[in-house]
Amino acid sequence: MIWQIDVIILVMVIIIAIGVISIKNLLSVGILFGAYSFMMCLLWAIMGAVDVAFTEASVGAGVSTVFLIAAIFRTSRGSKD
Amino acid sequence: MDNYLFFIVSKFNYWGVMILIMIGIYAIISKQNLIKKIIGMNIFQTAIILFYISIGSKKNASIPILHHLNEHTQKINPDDFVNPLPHVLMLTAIVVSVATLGVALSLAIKIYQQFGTLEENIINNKIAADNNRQSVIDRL
Amino acid sequence: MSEHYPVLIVIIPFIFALIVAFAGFIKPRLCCFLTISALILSLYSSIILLFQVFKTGCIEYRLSGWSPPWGICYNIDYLNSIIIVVVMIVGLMCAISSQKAVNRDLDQKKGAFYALFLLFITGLTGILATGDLFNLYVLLEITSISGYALIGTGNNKAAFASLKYLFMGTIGASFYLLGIGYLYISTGSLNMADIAAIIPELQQSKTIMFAFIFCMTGLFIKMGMFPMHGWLPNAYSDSHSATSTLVASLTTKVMLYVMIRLILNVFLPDYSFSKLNIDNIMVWFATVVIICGSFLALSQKNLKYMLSYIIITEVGYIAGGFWLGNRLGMTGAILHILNDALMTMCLFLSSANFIYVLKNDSFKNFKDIFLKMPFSAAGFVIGGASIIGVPPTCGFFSKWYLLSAAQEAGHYEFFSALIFSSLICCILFFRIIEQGFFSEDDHENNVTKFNEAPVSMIIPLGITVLLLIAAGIYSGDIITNFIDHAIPDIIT
Amino acid sequence: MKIIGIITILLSGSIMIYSTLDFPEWGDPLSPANTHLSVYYIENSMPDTSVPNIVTAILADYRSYDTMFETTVIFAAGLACFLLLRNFRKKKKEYSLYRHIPTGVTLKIKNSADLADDTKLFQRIDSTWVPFDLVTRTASGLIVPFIQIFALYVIAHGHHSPGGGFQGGVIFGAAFILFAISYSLRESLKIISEKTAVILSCVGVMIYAGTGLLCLLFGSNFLNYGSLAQILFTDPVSARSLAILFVEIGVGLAVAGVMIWLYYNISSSGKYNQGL
Amino acid sequence: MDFFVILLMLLGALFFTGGSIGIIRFPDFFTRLHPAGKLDTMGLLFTMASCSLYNVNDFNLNNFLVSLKIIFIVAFIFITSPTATHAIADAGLRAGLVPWTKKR
Repeated sequence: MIWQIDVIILVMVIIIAIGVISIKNLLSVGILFGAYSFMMCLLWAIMGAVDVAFTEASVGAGVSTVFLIAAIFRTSRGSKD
Repeated sequence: MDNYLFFIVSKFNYWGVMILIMIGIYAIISKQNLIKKIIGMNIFQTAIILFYISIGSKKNASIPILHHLNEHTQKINPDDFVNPLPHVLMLTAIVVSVATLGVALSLAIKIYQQFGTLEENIINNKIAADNNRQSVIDRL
Repeated sequence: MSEHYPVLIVIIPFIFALIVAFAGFIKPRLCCFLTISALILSLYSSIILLFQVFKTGCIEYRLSGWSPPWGICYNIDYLNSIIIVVVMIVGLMCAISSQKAVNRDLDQKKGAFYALFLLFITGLTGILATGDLFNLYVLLEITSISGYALIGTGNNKAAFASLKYLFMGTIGASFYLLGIGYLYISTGSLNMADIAAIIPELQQSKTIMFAFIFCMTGLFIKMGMFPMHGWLPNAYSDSHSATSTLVASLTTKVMLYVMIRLILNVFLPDYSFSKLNIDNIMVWFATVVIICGSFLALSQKNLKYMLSYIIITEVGYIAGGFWLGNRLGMTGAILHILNDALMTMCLFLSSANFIYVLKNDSFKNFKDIFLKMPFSAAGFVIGGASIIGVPPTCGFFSKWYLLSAAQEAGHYEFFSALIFSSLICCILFFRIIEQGFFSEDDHENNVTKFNEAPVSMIIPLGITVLLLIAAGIYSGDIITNFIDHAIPDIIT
Repeated sequence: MKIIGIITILLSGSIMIYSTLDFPEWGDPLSPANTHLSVYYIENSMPDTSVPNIVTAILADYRSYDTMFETTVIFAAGLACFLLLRNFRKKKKEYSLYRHIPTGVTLKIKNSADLADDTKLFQRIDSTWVPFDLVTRTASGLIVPFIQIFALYVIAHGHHSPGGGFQGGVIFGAAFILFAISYSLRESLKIISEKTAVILSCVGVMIYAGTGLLCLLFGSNFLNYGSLAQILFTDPVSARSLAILFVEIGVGLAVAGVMIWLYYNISSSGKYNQGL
Repeated sequence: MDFFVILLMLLGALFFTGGSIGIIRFPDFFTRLHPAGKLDTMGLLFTMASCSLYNVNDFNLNNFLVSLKIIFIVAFIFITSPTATHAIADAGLRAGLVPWTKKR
């Protein structure tokens, strides 16, 4: 647990989160949300929660991104805000 | 100066959690697109998971896996291992969040099949127009 | 085997849900039969549990054999054993009543529908029985997810209503989880009894106060208190009538139970009432809820919308009565949870019958309803009388307790709000009854035929009406044998 | 709406940041959360269950009841998705599409009732844009078996390293999802049909619940694995370890089945004719 | 030993940096895929090699197995990363992106 790395990644997570909710192309949102999940997973791995990080890496960055992209593919790709 | 640094180091993780929660709630309240709202909901849930993991962390501790061979004989010092209980709880919470995501996405697809759009204000307008037509029919 | 009943009430519907989901793909005709038999079995075990509690007092069941602060335990006591019985009765009646409508509308997805139905009951029973805060969250999510799916199968607006419910429900559940996190960070425990033992030492702590605030915010969103009620009316009235009966009569009541549970057994009444000093604010808040809910109900044109707003006022009754803080008020609140589940079920069952025959629930269609569907209309009238508070039915007794508690505590605003909303309910129901009895035109050229709903939908309604009256007559027994023991002695 | 959102989050955000001031500092080993319950778990999980990974020990033994319902949550999500989206009505198409594999030319054939779906040269497809890429197919065909083996390793090795039933199940499901993306939904439905996925998930949850019921039959409390020592012919501690493995396999099956099922439903919006 | 570890790590970092600069500086979609696909794979190879070398610093069976797993990761990256790049480029071509030429 090194708090400097933790701060850097936490700031990156927040920046990515703001990006996720402000981008208009939903497909990019899906990909960026995968990146968000992966950053979150790194943060947890730093804090020693290896099981949770593993789960988030397989669920958040893997399967739920696929679901999100599948749903965007079946609906519409643009967003107004 | 050192005092302030100490204060910030001891709290910044929780502040990050609160900022993420606020981002999630902001997305749910003020974004019109339903997929955006779903993502905001997910950010909210992951922020709470981060909160729990921050509770369980310890300085100078290793991951909560014991060594199989030599640990039978010697005494285990609890301070050497990260608190495992929040990890267990948050495994469950991650599962819940992915389940909620699946249900929300399938509802969004169903809404798109019925209304042809995912923008909330347009859907509200369509529903209002439908209700108006219904009440006109009722009056006749 | 007799010591395993506390877990059987949860496990029987759960196992049967798996079997039903399995059977839905192989032999869909069996689904309904399996569901009803599962509910009968668990109703039987819950009644046995009720008698065990009556004889021996509280029962603690240790799941996976670990002692409470480390493992998960179930606590069956005077408060929840009786609510479990009511939940099982409501589930059974809804299952019997729903089979025709489900056969008609959801032919090939019957297995999934009934499996989610049983999982919903499983979650509710687990919430009622559990003694562990995090276990409560998991079961809450099971209830919510199956509830979203059940509500989503309705008319074409149902999916949108369900998605709104999902957003609000997830925010509520996450706030509850955040509250538990605050409790965990300051006490280090998740077991209700363990936390209750630690909290008196930490009364000055800000963290505990915020834990209380976040838990209550989450639960208020989940139970549809007035400013956060936006999801409730659409979700209940757009959904399929087979599911709205179940979801509407149970969700809010169980959330109210969780609130009562947290205050009585986790934060302790001493902390919640005298330390935080928010009971006056909460009673005023409940008063506002009741009045606004009544006015909103008055402005609706559809039966199910009107009933949904009545549910919001009932939430105000129970929350306000509980926050009065005296013994009479708590008795009235807990009794009203039981009665309101039955009353709401009665009204929604009869509205389901109307919708099954009329295909619409606008007030315009209720002409000559007493000639067309005499039994359903009679059930509706008795349910309405119970909501208003007419003596032989059970609604009267709980309302009486609430009124005398308000008078004793000196909260005359709450007192007058109760009277006022009863009057509004009178207007609401007599408007429909008038529409049904005295329709001015078209008597000659439009001969109304007897067109009643099927027998399988009438019988549950009849049983519910009988239960309403029985609960009214035996309310004294319920109070002396169960509710009196449930309220701690320090509250006078 | 934006202004309301900003006002709400500023108000509640300041309240929330104010609420953190009373917290014990981050990473403090002496905070109540780190000294009350967790000490017991760290010290006793090895003698009680002989599982070195403390998280697995708590997840599948001390709080196994939570985990059972966690599996149920994901199962309920699968059921919910099916109930909401599945569309059994099949649209009558008057033509069907075939692709000549060596050249990539798409043929549109009317009255194709007596043609086989797949031959060596021709392949049935659902719409004209379904891509065909030899490189992707070969590479994913090479990777998928390794992913599956890794998933089994994660499930079986959950006692000693991070991992367990849930992660393994997700990876197993993800392997199939990769297959379904790189080939097509039609070909993945040939390998695991909808019915198989559902039965897989039902059986998985049933294994978990059945283990608990077996404990009831042997006279102890629900999910108390110690009593299974009578049929596993070991001492109670090893019986717990074995039963945890058994339960993890159930979770893995259930999660893998549900993931595949969810993917089928979401990617084809319930019609099962064409995937991503 | 330490010298090699540091050298390999620096080499990997160099490749990663080059890849990142390339993604920013190149003009269009297909040319950006080139640094993203190639240099990341190469950088990963060097960093992973240095990790596995560092891990076998005190040699025993357990550490050797861990190093072997790291080598396996590199092998799988070598299969998947070019495939992914190929699939993305293919999708871009199908979607109708026109490659950049100097004249315009």
